[in-house]
Amino acid sequence: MSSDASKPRKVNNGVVAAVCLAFFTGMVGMAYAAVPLYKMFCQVTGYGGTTQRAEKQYAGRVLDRDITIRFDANTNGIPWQFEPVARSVTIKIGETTQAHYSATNKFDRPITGRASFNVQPEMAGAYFNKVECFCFTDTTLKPGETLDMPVVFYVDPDIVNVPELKDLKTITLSYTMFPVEKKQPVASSAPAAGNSSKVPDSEASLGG
Amino acid sequence: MAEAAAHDHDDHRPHGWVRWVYSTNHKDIGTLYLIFAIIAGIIGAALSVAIRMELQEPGIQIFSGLAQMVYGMQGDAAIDGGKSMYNAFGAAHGLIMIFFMVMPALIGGFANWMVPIMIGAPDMAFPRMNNISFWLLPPAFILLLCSMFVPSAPGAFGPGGGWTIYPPLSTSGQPGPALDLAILSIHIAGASSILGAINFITTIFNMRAPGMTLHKMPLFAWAVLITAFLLLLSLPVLAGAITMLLTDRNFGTAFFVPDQGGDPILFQHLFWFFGHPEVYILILPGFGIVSHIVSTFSKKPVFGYLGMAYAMVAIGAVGFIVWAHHMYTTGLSLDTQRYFVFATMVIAVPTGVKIFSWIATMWGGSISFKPPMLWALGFIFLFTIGGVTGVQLANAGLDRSLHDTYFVIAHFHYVLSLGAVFAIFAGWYYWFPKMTGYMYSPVIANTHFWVTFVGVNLIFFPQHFLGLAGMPRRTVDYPDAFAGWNMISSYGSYIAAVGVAIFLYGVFEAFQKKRVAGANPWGEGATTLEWQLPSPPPFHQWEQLPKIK
Amino acid sequence: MIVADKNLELVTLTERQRKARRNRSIAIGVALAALVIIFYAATIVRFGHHGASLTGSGLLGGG
Amino acid sequence: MRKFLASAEFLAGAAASAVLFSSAAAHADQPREWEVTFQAPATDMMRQIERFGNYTMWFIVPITILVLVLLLVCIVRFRASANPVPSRTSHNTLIEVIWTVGPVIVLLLIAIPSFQLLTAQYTPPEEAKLTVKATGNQWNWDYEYQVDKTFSFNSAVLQDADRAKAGKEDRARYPRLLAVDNELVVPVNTMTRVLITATDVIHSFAVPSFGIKMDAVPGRTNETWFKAEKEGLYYGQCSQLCGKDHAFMPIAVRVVSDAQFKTWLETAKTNVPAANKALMAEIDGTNKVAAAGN
Repeated sequence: MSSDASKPRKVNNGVVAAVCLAFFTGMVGMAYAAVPLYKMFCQVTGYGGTTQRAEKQYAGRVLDRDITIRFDANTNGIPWQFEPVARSVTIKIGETTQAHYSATNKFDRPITGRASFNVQPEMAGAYFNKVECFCFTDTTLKPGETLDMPVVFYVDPDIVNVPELKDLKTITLSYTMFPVEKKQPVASSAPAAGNSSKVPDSEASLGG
Repeated sequence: MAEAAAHDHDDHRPHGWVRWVYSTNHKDIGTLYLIFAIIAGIIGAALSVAIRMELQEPGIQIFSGLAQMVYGMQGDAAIDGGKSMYNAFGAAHGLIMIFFMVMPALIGGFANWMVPIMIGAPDMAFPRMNNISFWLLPPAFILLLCSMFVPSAPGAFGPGGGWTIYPPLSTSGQPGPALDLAILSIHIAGASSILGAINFITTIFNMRAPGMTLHKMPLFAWAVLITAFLLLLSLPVLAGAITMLLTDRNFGTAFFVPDQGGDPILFQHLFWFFGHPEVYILILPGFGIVSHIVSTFSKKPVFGYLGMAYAMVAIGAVGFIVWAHHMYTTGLSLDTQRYFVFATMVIAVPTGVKIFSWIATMWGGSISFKPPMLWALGFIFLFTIGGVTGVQLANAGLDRSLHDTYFVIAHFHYVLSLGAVFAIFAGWYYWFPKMTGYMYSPVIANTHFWVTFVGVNLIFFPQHFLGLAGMPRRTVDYPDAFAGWNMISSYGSYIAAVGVAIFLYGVFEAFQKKRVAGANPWGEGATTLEWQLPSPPPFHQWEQLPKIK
Repeated sequence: MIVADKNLELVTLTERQRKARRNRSIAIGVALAALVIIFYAATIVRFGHHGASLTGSGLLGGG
Repeated sequence: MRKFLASAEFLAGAAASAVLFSSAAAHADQPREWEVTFQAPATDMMRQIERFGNYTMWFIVPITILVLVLLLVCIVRFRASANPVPSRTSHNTLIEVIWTVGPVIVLLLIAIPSFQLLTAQYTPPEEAKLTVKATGNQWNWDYEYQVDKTFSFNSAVLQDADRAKAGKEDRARYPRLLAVDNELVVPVNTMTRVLITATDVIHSFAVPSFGIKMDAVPGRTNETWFKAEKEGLYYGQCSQLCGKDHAFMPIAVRVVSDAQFKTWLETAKTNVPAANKALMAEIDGTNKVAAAGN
């Protein structure tokens, strides 16, 4: 648009093509460079990986109101028996309480597990304070070994000031136990082409 | 046309393939985009017809055969391969229609062609970047098509997680390279759109002719300006999200991996932070086109011009704070859902302003029902239907029953397939004479309209019923009770496919007959600057800038 | 919306005006590109840390 | 005349819309042929959802008709042959204010009951008496009964080959792609809490006639609840794309009387298939529905 001599224009077109190519490779490269760059960033700034725990050990006040905490346990790809010792406990709001989960390694080799957790209803999560818990910490169990896993928590009395939660009777605390393995990138375990792995219970439904 | 004479000596206009491959001319690039969009649209439509053929009856009819044909699978493997292939077709249909059909047609095609002309600029601000924008698209498209032929899950080919590529189905659920290719394809298409957006914003801010203030700017240019901002703000977030997805898949990171402290729902938040503005990206340029057409064929200026412009600004702005209405069933807390219900409903207000302003533009006018006007009228009515079902879906309480059913499919096809695509055809028939210099046959254009109108309504209206009855979306087979409406819907898609054939014949016929269109075939109603130029416009226009009073 | 006059008045930009317009274009373009890069980086940095949830990052308030 | 077809199409649509959300009189616990409405509600929550759906129709159908009528008036009155000289009006502040404020009012009228409905969905009226956990797998469900002695079983789509053995040959009662081998059994009129999670990818637990749909996300437990009012067999399907067999992981809930549930539960703690067989024999016996194989 700017230069109107025809000679430089030829050169410009070559430049356009080159930039095109460079940009294309650059974008692909950028996508792959993002991880190391991010890791470097984290190392320099210490950003990420901060766990959140209750800073206070106690709520400071206890209300004369009961609330039931239900405990739920899931295992995901780990051969452990993992369950709450008691299914539920009824406590006063604000009271600090200990509950227990138990985990048994049913496999013939030591296995390391790690749990994620969440609270339902979602809105109650902000008022459910864990003083001590095994979430996001690695635990190794020898074959047949059973471990008692305590959770210490209290329900923040401020919960009764929330209109949506003031009548809440039950909070469910749920853990999911995952195996900790040396993480293999998903894509490197690519399946062989055309190699069908059949899942039972899915075929005869084709009636139609 | 004095302007034309000054430009007849197109000395340095390149010829042959060099003109197209190296092109830095906004009109040539616009043409390339339009051709690309037509090709991608045909492929995307073919995928959807295959999906409708499969769903015409309960059971698995064609996809096991397709898997046999394409992937050479046999027996049960072919049935399994067929089921996965269906999912891949669904994902590819969505991605192609959004990234390779609607966006290239509206933004790459029409906006490239018309925005510089309309604002009195000689070309885009960065003509070479414009070239790059276009030429990133074919490799992106080829990557996506290639992904259909490489493994994803065991015994499956093609990216089968829907266009939304939610993890973990797009990570641990599909370890093969298909998803990597699809993600790279979206990355490249996204880069192309970001470059385009930068170009349009700069062009509209900086290249307007003297006297062309923002408040005098044609509505299509307004629409493109807002669209470009939406692209600029939302695409980097998508790019970030799919980069994280890519590293989760290939480098052992765990952004979205639950067992290592990641959060799969986080991807949905990031995706829809892009995804919701994206649907306005698809429809806003259509709003602009329809405004021009309604005004032109009513021989009246646009009613409430400023309101129209700022309604689009409002739609674009609010569009950024409503994303989680796509996620009501993921386990969002009550107060979060309440907020998103409220914010989503707000969008109906500026949208209503636009619909009523179009009607008010027609009111008191002297309306001629040329093909572009027919498509624009179809757009207004069908978009209204899609809009009101959108208001229903905005309510989380009701969405509980409708989410991920065919009701949602019906809703978004009414706003996009019937809305955006009708706007594209409206724009096509409006500007085709300007772009080519030839007039198409109005009979063919009208036939195209009516066949498409009947076809798409037959496809999508019954899908409301299927959704209410509870039929989940993205299923290759369905309980027999859903058979009736599915059959109607499939027949509709064959009719719509005939419509595509009529469209292509109409284009062919226009080039064959070479009826000369003239500078302004639409008469006194057509007032924007493009109608001041001959048809087709000279290779370089506005080397002397028009002065706007 | 602007109504173009049937007899358009045409103006020619001086070389200086063209240069200024070009420079302004580049400035706007570079600024926009910087925005894009910032948004891209911010997305990954802000949401990319392990254990992140939107509540944790404050995006969805205290819910 | 050109718009004639369009209007015919619309009238058909409007007529259909009018019945879109209205409750069918027939008892329906599974999708029906040519159905144009929600499945008949089996919980109070679904009835509320349906009522709100109907309520929204009172706004959106008239609005759609209004737009259509205005378009038709423009087409007839202001076509070039009828009105050769166009007006030049391009502003009218009053009308612009009206069509901005009008929709705001309509939205408020929709928003108020909408918020009530949403709040009701997250405010169970009473404490749950039974808690079951649904865990989505590719491509079946695990149901865990969190009673005094926790037990669980798997529920997968019923294979055609297994119909006779399971005594589920009646395809009207046990439809293809909806029937499962082991149903989720719950007592009638009992507040039931459902915890929902998944082991591999995201699934979604949905039962249309109960008005519930909740995603099953690995590493996270979601919660919903229902209180079924009528005994019967209710069907839903996985509602989040989960891979190859997404279409083949139905959800079947058998709502039974308190007594039946107690009997079933006692046996099921140790032997789920036997409990199911006994339950089916009893139900099909009392209902006098012929169930081959029993």
